[in-house]
Amino acid sequence: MAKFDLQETPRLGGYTKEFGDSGMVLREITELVLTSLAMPMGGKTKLTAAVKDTFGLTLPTALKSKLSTDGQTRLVQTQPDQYFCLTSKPVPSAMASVAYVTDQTHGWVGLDISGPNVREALERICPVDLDPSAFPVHAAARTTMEHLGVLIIRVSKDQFCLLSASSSAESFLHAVELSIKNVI
Amino acid sequence: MIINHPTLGPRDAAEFVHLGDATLMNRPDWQAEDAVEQFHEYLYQRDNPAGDYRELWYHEQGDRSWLVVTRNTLTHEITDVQMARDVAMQQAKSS
Amino acid sequence: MTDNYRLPESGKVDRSKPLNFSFNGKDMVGYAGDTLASALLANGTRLVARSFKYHRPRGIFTAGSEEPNAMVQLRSGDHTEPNTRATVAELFDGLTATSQNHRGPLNFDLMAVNDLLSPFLSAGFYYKTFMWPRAFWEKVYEPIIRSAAGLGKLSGNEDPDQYDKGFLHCDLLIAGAGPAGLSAALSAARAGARVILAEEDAIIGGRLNAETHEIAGDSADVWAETARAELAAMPNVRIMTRTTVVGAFDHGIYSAVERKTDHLATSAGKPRQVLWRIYTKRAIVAGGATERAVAFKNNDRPGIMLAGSVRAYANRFGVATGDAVSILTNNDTGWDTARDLVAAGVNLAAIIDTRDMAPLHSFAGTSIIMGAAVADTNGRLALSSIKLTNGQTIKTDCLAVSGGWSPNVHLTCHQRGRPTWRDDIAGFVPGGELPVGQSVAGAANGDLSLGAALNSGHKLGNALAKELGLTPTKSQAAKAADEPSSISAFWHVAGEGRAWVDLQNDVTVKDIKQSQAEGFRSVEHLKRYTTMGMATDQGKTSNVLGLAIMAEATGKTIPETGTTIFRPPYTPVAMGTLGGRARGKDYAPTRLTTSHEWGAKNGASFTEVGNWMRAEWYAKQGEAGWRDSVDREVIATRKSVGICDVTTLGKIDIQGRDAAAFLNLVYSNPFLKVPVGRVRYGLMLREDGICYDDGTTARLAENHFVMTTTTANAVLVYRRLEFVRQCLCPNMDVHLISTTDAWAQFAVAGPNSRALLSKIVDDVDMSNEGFPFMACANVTVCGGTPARLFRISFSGELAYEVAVPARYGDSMIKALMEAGQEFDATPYGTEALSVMRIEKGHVVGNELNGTTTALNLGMGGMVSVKKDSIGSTLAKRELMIADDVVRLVGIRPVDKSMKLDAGAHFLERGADTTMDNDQGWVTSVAYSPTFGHHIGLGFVIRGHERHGDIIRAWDGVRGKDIEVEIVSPHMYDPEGGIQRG
Amino acid sequence: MRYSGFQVIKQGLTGNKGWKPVWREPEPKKSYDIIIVGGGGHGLATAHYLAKKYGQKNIAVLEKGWIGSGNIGRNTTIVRSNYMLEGNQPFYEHSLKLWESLEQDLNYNAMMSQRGILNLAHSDSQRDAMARRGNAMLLSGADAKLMTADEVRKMVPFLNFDNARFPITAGLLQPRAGTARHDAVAWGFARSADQHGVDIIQNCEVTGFQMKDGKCIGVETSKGKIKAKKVAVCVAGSSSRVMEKAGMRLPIESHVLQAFVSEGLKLTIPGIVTFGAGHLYISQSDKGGLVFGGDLDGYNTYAQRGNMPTLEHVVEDMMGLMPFLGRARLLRMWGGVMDMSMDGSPIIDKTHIDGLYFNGGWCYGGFKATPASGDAYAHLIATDTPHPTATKFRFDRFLRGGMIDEKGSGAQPNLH
Repeated sequence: MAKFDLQETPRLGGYTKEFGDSGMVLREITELVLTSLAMPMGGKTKLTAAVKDTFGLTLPTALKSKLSTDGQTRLVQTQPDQYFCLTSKPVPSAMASVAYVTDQTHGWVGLDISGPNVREALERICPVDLDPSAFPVHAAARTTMEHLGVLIIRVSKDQFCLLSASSSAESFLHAVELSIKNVI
Repeated sequence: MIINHPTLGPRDAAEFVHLGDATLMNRPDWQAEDAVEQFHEYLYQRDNPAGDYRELWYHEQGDRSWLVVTRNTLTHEITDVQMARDVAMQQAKSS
Repeated sequence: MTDNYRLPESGKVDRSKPLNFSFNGKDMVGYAGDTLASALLANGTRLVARSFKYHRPRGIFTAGSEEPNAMVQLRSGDHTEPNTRATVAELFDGLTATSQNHRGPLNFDLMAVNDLLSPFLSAGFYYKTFMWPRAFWEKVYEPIIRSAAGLGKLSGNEDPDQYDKGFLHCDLLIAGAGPAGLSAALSAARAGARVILAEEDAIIGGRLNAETHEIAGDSADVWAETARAELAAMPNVRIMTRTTVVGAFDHGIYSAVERKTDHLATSAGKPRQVLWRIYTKRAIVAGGATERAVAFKNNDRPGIMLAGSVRAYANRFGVATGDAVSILTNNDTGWDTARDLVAAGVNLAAIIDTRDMAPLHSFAGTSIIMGAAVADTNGRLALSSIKLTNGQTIKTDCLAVSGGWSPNVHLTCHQRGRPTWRDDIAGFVPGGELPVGQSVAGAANGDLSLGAALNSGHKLGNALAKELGLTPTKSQAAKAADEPSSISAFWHVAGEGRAWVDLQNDVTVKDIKQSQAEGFRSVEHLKRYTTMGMATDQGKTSNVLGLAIMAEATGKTIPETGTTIFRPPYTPVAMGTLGGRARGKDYAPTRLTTSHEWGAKNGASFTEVGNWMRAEWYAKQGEAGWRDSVDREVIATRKSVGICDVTTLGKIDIQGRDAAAFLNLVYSNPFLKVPVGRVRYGLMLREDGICYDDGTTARLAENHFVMTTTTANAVLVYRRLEFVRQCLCPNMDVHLISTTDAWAQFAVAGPNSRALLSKIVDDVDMSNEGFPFMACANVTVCGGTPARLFRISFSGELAYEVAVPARYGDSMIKALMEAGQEFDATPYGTEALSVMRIEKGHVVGNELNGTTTALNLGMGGMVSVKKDSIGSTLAKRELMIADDVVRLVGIRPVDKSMKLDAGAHFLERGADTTMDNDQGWVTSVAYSPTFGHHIGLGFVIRGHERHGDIIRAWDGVRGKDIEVEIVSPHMYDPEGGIQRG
Repeated sequence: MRYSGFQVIKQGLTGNKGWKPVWREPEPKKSYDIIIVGGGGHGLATAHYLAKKYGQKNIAVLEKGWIGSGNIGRNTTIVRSNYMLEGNQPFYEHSLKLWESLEQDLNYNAMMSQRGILNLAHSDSQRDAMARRGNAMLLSGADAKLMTADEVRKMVPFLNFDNARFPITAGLLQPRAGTARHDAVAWGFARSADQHGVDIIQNCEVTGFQMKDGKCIGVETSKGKIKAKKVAVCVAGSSSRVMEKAGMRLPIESHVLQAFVSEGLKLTIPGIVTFGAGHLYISQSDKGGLVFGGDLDGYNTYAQRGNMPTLEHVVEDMMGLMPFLGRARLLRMWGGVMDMSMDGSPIIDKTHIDGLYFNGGWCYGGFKATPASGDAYAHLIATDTPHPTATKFRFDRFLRGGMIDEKGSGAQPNLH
């Protein structure tokens, strides 16, 4: 039997770009494993304990993501009773005993945007208030940018992680790129 | 418009989809003798008030929650926003 | 021409930066800081435009965005911009402008014949004539009207500029950076509020730039600059000049337009303008006031201007608006203008004050006439003299008119707030209910003195900061003169002849009186009948005047007559700006499947399906047209094996202890007992019993299902499922998540599909027993890559769908093609897919069109009556289950060479082509290479009983009328043996 | 006074001082045979036809504000009969025919301009649905032309054909469709009704119905009680509010539809164009303004104003389809309250209360229906039987499953 090897292709081919000397950098996040954990009805205690054991984290509340101390795991509440787990490797299969687990890695494309004009660029497409007083580091929100659903997380003062549907990755990249170009 | 989401705070209504009267949560009993009449009342007939109106919005570009929003149809003032699921659970409990 | 009307010293223009520009081809020079209007006036250009209806010569009337007259065609070529007010167009080097709305040269407009015909063109004349003969309207009358109507011209080519949008958030938005706005910004920002200060002008200061004042013991300029600097240094303040707040919307959302490059010769690839959506907790309208005119005979000639604007040209731009300026006023501000003009060195011919009182001042060499007004004016293309009501004639080339000031209440009306009348200032002030969170400061609120404006702004800034939970500082409002300006209302000079009210639309006092006489007496009727206030300035300088004249005509007071409200936008907004980035291919996002690149390299042509791009067919060299490709793909699939990317179907992961019960409610057919490892076709109804969507749902584990939806309905079905989950079944343990984009899914169909997939799928018994029709499983492929395998068939062939995580999709299509090489595996697109599903009698959106029931579709039996499901109750209504409802049928042409078309209606042979004889319609057609002729699907009344009947497919819009035979919709392998084999 | 070119010249030569009021301003009588509640386009048209065509006398129209101040005064003026379903198409075609002779009927120039409406298709299935619609139009005696992409391009070359996200694949043209000067329609009907003896009473709000033995015998108004043998409600935008006073709930929700107009421009769009991949319809008025609109805002409201997202969507559609309009400017926007019915089609019917009639639920298609609505309603009021073209516009169609749902959106008014 012939052997067919399947290769993984990042949705944007590992895109990365520095915008002249503006200090603005845009990069596809290719290394991310994304898992949805849905909390079974009445299963909060168990899930909380498992998350604590596995990642050393408490369950996040809306709008505020939790980052593990080793920086390897970020948990975001995406829906009531639903959490996205952003990790560098697949979550332990034992999570399936405390949550309904759905691998979302391939459904999303991630962009890392950073630099001094990051707020100016994002205010062209993002309806959420990104002022540090309203959207501090680790804040997270699902919203819409240029007709696309986006999960936005503030990684640091001038750096954001943007996640959007993978099938429209090119359109999403274009929207963010253009926002940077329009303000530098 | 701005909808003050119970857990996410004020969000642009453009993130939401509007469905209609919150009475759409009160689906009639399919086994009732006059089930067709009841479903007709439920699906088609509206109070359509000029004033406070309880209505359903869906946070499609957000946390996917359905909300019961009390909004004045004359002024657009929103006086109450609840998670529809909580409302539905309350109703289920009390019925 | 030289700028010989430039005053020697005054003004804020930068005389070290001369700028060349041209108007109607004539080269002129202005300075940085000029508007086109100020530069034209400096060059002595008076006549700049023609009016809308009578084509009267018109000049520059104001110095701001309220301008009704001086509209020009700005720039040239594809950049040309019609109806641009010369009074707000900032001068740049190389600016070109031309006048608009005339035939022949501006100073000899042939259309001015309308002016001579004006007795026959009074208010509403067109409602009373042009009716005979009837056919003449479109052919004669309307073309003439249409060619005369309109103002400027578009280039006809795509707008070459880019635009953008954005979102801003603040505690307090202040619209207007005049004294009140600045003062409010200072007090609120000092208290710590996040403030956005938006100013329409290029510079801040508002009327301070146009007038001469002292604030806090210093020149007002110095105060404004100090205030600006203090605000600019605060991190919580954003000052936005060239930014007009154009609309006040619900819940504190304002829209504003920022002009980014309009003051530059080129936009250099950056957005020309940005539309901002500003989310505010509070807002202050500090937009000042607009001066209005007085109506008298021939009050529209070039050279007749608003007094405050004449003052602005002198003070801000250093321009004399005439060699001998006169002033007509009914209030004290006319005298302020006089003072400033004299101080700036302008020759002041006369002051005419309609009030019978002692002069407020005297000026050497200036006649002062109290208790009189202007009765008529002279000058064909520009004002040369005026005649007063006392009979006196004065030579003058500029008449500065002040009929009082109207507070700029516009933003307070955008949610239908109704302004209220104040006799003491003879103007409307904001009244009724303001938009929530909105307050008004300064002249916009009727505080017409500088001191009052500074005070009200300061107080309001503090008060709003306090409302926001902040602590105001102890700072004081800046001090300035606070004497109220006195006014005695004076609207129009009675007499024969035309006295203009709305300059742009040529509405005169006579028109208003005629409107009154004909019964159009409410403000709304007046506006609609005369078109008053409907011009591009929305009647900023004319509405109050018109209302006052109507009040007089009806013998009522102004408040009794009505009020005047304004709608968004405050000033007109370019469509490009409102459209933002939605241009060309960026109109909507594009979704691509993971085999897109591979397909593009392999001859695929793509079609839009929602936002998705899907391969329609894969052309091969030598194929003459698309039909060749599609026929080949169908035949290859039916004969051997074909591969189709079906990623675009919606996929929803459904998990939970109650997942089966949940599906049992949302699907009309039973789902409780679907075994693990099996797929079931599901039919989903709306609550009204109409079919909504269909698809297959696979049970991967006891509590885990994967639903597929149609491509078009994926989002809608997901929304509906969440509704059922949260609102109808809140106590069910069930969770949904979309996985549409997570999986790349391929249909592998045809007799060799099993053999092909056996080479790809790891360790699965692919035999009919091991993996039968409607089986599903989590598997691995190609040596360990996780995958899902479903044995389902849309084509009617032995077929599978295999899904891999999306990033493997590109690799997977290549692997499938490679593994299929020995079977001549053929990729097929949506067209071949469509042909095969029509052959098989599967329905898609053409049949599931939102009006058809399960009964119509021949699936009535799928609506279980033994359980509750969405739609099952109302599906039982009498007219939906009547005998004579339409049923899905297959059709084929009697003459097999004939082509069928969808959209044709069914008629009996010999029947008249009338609606009464309508029997149904054709929903889908295809050329079937399998059968060698066209086939189709359609709905026919009682169609299920009529297999074998001949009926007509009448297609009037295509000029066709074809006899077809009604057959079963399941034309290919009706027993289904092939797909189960 | 008869209107004519001669009259305009005669009056012009005498200083335009001889024009007479277009309608009287009578005080209400104590009773009428027929009271029409609502002085909008449909109400005034009903009065006109009752008096002129159905020979009824002693009629009053009661209007709470000024006549023509509802949706007849705030719409995008499109007149067409490009409907598909049996229940609709003949009615709208009847309406279009009435439009075609309206000016002569009314002696008032409403500037009905048959400049054609072109609906664009952007996919094959959209084209096929248009063919089905076009054929239905032909079957009911209307005109329709299915156009290929090339024919569309020849007709309206200014559309975006070369760089469109959703390319144009076909078009459905109704040449006889057009626009009319909306206010003039109301004024023309009012003038004619008035001339036929109808009392038009402005600033007279109906505050309740007088009932006796389960029968409606008159109305209570801000100007006192008025008796009537028949009371016919025709108050688009306020239907639920008014019918609530008679204890009725309706299959109607109130929604806002925004409309927009640009600054005046030299002629740039000769006919009416609708975009099939979004929500946009656009035409140019005789005055030069681009008149356009799109979808509902989507939420229930009685406020006559909308919000930004809809405006932006509509203009995004415009810029996607007609990027040459980038430098034209939006001048004014406004909102009208629409009676959105549960299937997108109207109701002209008797109520279960004797003597009380209802006309409403026109969604955003009311303007084009004005004459036929007036005719059909007048027919119903005068004869107590539905007009032959309006037999399906009944209340009970929802209970019986006879929805007339052109769009196939189901019982969700904001989708129609």
